[in-house]
Amino acid sequence: MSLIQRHSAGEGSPANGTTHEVETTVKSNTPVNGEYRLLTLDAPQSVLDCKPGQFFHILCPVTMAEQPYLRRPMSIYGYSAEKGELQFLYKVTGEGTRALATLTKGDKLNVLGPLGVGFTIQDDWQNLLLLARGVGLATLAPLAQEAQRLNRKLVAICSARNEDVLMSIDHFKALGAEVITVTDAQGTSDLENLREIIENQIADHGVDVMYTCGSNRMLKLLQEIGAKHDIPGEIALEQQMACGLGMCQCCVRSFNRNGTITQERVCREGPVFGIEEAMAW
Amino acid sequence: MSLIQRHSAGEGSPANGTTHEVETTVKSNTPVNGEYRLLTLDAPQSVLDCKPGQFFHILCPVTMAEQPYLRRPMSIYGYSAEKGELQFLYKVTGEGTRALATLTKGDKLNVLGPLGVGFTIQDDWQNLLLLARGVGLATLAPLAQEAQRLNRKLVAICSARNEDVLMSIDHFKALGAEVITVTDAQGTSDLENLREIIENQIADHGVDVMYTCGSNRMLKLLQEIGAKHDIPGEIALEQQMACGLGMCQCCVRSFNRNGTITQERVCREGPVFGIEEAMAW
Amino acid sequence: MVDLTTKIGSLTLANPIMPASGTFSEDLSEVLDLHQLGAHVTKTITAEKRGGNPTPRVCEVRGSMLNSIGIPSKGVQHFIENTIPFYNAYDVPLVVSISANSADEFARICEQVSVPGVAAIEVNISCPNIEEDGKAFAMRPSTTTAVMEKLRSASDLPLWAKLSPNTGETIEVALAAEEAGADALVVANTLLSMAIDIHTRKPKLGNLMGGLSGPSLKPIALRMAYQCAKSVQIPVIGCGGISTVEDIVEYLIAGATAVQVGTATFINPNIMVTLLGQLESYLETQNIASLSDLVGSVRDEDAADSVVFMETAP
Amino acid sequence: MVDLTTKIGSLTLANPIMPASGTFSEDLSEVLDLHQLGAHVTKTITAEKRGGNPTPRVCEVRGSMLNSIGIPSKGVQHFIENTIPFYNAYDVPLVVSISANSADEFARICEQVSVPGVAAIEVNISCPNIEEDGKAFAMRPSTTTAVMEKLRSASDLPLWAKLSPNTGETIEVALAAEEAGADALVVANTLLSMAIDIHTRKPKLGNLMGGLSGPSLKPIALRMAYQCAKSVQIPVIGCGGISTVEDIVEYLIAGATAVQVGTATFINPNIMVTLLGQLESYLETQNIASLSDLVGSVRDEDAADSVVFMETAP
Ligand SMILES: Cc1cc2nc3c(=O)[nH]c(=O)nc-3n(C[C@H](O)[C@H](O)[C@H](O)COP(=O)(O)OP(=O)(O)OC[C@H]3O[C@@H](n4cnc5c(N)ncnc54)[C@H](O)[C@@H]3O)c2cc1C
Ligand SMILES: Cc1cc2nc3c(=O)[nH]c(=O)nc-3n(C[C@H](O)[C@H](O)[C@H](O)COP(=O)(O)OP(=O)(O)OC[C@H]3O[C@@H](n4cnc5c(N)ncnc54)[C@H](O)[C@@H]3O)c2cc1C
Ligand SMILES: Cc1cc2nc3c(=O)[nH]c(=O)nc-3n(C[C@H](O)[C@H](O)[C@H](O)COP(=O)(O)O)c2cc1C
Ligand SMILES: Cc1cc2nc3c(=O)[nH]c(=O)nc-3n(C[C@H](O)[C@H](O)[C@H](O)COP(=O)(O)O)c2cc1C
Ligand code: FES
Ligand code: FES
Repeated sequence: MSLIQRHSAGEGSPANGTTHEVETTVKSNTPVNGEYRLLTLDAPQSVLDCKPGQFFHILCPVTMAEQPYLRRPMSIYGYSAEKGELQFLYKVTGEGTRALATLTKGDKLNVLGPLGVGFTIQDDWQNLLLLARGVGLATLAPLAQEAQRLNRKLVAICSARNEDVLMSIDHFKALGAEVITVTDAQGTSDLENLREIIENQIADHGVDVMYTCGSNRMLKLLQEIGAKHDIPGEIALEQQMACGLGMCQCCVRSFNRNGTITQERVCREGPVFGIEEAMAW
Repeated sequence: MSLIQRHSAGEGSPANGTTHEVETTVKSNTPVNGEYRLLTLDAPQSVLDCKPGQFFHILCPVTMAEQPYLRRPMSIYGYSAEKGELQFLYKVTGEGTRALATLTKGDKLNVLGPLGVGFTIQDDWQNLLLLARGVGLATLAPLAQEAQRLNRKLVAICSARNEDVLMSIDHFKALGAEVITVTDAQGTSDLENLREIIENQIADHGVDVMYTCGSNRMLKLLQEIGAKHDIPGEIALEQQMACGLGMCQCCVRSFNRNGTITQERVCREGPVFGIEEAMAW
Repeated sequence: MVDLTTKIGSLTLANPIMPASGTFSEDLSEVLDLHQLGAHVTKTITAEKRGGNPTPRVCEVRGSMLNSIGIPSKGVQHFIENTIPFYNAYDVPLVVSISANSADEFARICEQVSVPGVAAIEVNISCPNIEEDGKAFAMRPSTTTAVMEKLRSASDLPLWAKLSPNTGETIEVALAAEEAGADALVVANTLLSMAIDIHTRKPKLGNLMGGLSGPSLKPIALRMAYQCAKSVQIPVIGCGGISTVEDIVEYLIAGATAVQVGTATFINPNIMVTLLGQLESYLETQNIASLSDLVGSVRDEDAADSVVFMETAP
Repeated sequence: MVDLTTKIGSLTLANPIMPASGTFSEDLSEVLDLHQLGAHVTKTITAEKRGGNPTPRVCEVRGSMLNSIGIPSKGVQHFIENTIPFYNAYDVPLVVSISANSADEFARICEQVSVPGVAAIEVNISCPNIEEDGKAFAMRPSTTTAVMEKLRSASDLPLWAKLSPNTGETIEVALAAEEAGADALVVANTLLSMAIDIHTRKPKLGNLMGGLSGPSLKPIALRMAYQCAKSVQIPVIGCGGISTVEDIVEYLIAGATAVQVGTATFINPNIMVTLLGQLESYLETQNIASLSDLVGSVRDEDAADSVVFMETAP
């Protein structure tokens, strides 16, 4: 399903300009909790025509302590053409994100994007449901903004280890989404409870599409529920990336297209794929 | 002459601790003129037992724009155990010094030193003369401090392209040196004029030793004058360095020791050598 | 105005900057105007469809990267029907990179891609010769000769032989390629390397090992480009670790008549165009009227003897 | 307390960290306590006095360096009278690196340095064999065999053969060295490279070319260490680009039983001692009781087939 949206490459024309490498300026870079930070950039209009689920490829700074080389892919957490603003929610894990964490107001940051194929919201999908955990929230958050713009109902099921690392609840609520939180600490985040919550949503008011991100467990759960009720779904996937543009073919994953296993580039044919074709890994 | 001062290496003992790799803190890093900057560091006592002519090997910072790898050798421009202070006067030329120039108050800087063999001031040398040009001033400046401490008379002949890039005049004067300035702009810096100035110094009050730094022209001039009047002299030399400690043997230069050409390490047997043994290059 | 044109045998390029195979595709047209490049070099293709290596296919090493993409290929038919027409919309020479695991197969695909719209064929002989001991053709002069002779008789198009830095016989392989009819040498491909994830203790690449590219490769590939330019009469195209205009100038001075930019495009997708502008300014400020005045201008007289000791790093 | 000792054949080292030849000397005792090192490895010496290469002998490349020091040497007599006694004041095994331009000369100096106080001899076979075509002994299995056999009969001390990354036949050379009686392999020396000053257009090194060392070399030398550890039974000592504890752990996992640290000491003279402390903490926090539990623990099962394609970077 996602393939139909693929950008067609330029045809003997000058750069067709859907993607730009631009210099942005850091507005703020603040801790959200012990592990995550929110980076807000002042970005030119050229890169702000984004879709939920797309990502940027970020040139992390080089410091005395950290010397990342390749760019780092980051989902768009927030974008606003009016405010000239671009946001990323990221988890500090390794060299690149540690370097990102050192940025302060006024610093420059080179970003490339928007990249990839985002989530679909078909005209007749009124009741959207998303299931997010951890950094998946970053990827799924813009769906709330888009749902509000298109006047759709959105239920966001947010899962986390404990209340402390639950993020973006207010963000979702402010955008009119209904939020259901589950945590490991409360013992509410297990698969069976999630299944029950989703089944109840389907029973109560119907669900037209389900979105998720990242984990194998959630993928399988939504594949099962989707197949049972014939509800389409989409998943945003991750893979190591070098170019982010479709050139190097390093970011492939396997997909099951009607029984045939194909390899698709996460950066180009994705990162969002149909949930029925995605394969557990 | 300089060889006699050579540190003897440790003998099965723990680190004999004449040289230290230490973290210092930048106190200031200010432009002196369009090309030179003065870097003042807050340094631990362990590295402040310096001699004029010695140098430090500096680990320049890594920035987004500049990624120097090897250390950079820099003569000690000033040192004060009382103030806990170390100073370098440097010319911004390439990647390493450009990176140095970005340091600001409070930044950390790793330095290794003091290194090498400095200038000699023998007990019976009362009238010292130094001939400096450009960055050579950085190397020769501490002689003024030492001359004052030892109560010797010092004449400093400072040469430069024009008045604007003449540096450290006040520094020399404050330390009681007599300063003679010559510049290309005024047409006073040519070899013949320099020879005349030095010959006059010798005639007027005698010169016991002459010090210089760097250039072939000055080396030859002082070799000639020294040979004629039997006045000893010392010169600080430069060479590309990797280790700065005597291990890698990359910094050798040729010397003429009574007719035999030998190769000596500038970082270890130097950087100060007897003027009679130094060879033009 | 400086003259940026450069000649690779019978082919004249508007400027010396082109992409390296496998680090470029139609997709880059989203970011920059492909008209501006000296040539278009496509990802290596093989005759049959192939899947490529297991993931992860890339990893980062200090200031550079490793890859073990392999040669996933949709096959030559797909390439002729889709890729060639895309590039033919541009007035820029198209260079098609090909590979195969045996000399005959190699010759076959060489013939298949010798079609109108293709300006030159880059032969990636850094792939394993499975009929022999599995070592790449470009590892030895003998296997280089064998495959290049078959390739030469398979096509009238200019053949660019892409050498491997994994060999200890750079000059001998270069001479063999020239002798067997190569029209130019591309120097060089990636260097066999490895990285291990200390947490999982697994190799960082799914394929165990992969090729080093990026800045770390530059001093090695530059040395090879110099060795080749000194040894052969045909043009040498420098490739490996280029990311600044100084890098390009270094390759040109060393004797390369053009350069390929690979990994740097992953870091800055616009870099080839940026470098082209910088190269033009550099030549202007240095009062160098024509690129060709720079090519091979290395002042190596003092060191001429050392060439003998080329394999003698201490 | 973790057990950091490691065995290189008959020799037991208190810890696996030692300096690389040519990047260490008595002078380092001014900065650190030489007792703390696993072994002391001296700069390569030759029998006769030698001057070394013209200056400049080093230059910087992106994040690494090139050197063409050559082998300036005060001769074996000076070494025996001055250097050996200095190190014998320490209770640390002394490894003496030697070289020569012919197999016979090599054997002669090997015999000369087989004296009390020397724990092992590192044979730097990456130097040109002037009796043949000037290529280094370590470039080919045949020349490796020839020189190693002569060396073996010249001394009863452990012989460590130091391999070159310039060869395309790493495994064959490693096997040849083992077969001919080497007690350990040191993997690897520097990689032939070049840099040109674009302003003067002269090579940055007086000797035209030189050897790459430092972080850029690591993925290459690590690959070689892995290949060697998989192929031979004798211990492998990893060397090339080590500057962090992660680098050391990577080499150990790949199969090295000890490591040599070279260029990093130029950047941080204390680094070997710092790394030793960090290695100890690493093992503690990972609950690894003994260094030997780490050695060769690479999980390469999934990728085992790929070993066949070792020379196949795309
Ligand atoms: C399309 C996409 C969107 C993403 N969005 C977000 C986001 O919004 N917030 C967030 O925190 N993280 C996100 N990630 C993951 C993020 O890219 C990695 O956490 C980050 O690259 C780690 O870099 P590092 O240098 O800190 O970690 P290291 O582990 O040091 O990275 C080493 C290498 O592995 C790569 N890598 C490591 N983890 C991943 C991963 N999960 N996916 C792909 N490559 C990886 C790095 O890019 C780098 O090349 C996204 C990944 C993809 C593919
Ligand atoms: C003992 C000694 C004392 C010195 N004292 C001073 C001083 O007080 N003030 C000052 O401004 N400069 C001094 N220099 C020169 C200073 O080391 C170089 O200007 C500096 O290394 C240039 O580094 P860069 O990265 O800015 O330039 P680049 O040209 O980019 O340097 C490239 C490489 O060449 C080396 N290099 C360049 N110029 C020299 C040089 N003249 N001597 C040795 N290596 C060089 C660098 O260290 C580096 O490894 C001294 C040199 C020596 C050997
Ligand atoms: C991801 C990737 C894929 C590559 N694929 C190919 C290929 O298919 N054929 C080929 O000849 N070289 C291939 N190469 C090698 C490059 O063309 C180039 O020779 C090498 O990367 C060195 O240049 P660089 O340092 O500028 O990247 C590839 C390199 C990379 C990084
Ligand atoms: C300045 C310098 C001099 C060297 N001299 C020798 C030498 O005399 N003998 C030798 O076997 N290796 C010599 N080497 C190679 C090192 O021992 C080591 O193999 C190489 O530098 C790779 O390790 P590194 O990256 O940690 O430096 C030298 C290396 C450098 C940088
Ligand atoms: S990251 Fe290069 S193709 Fe996807
Ligand atoms: S710089 Fe290493 S010996 Fe002088």
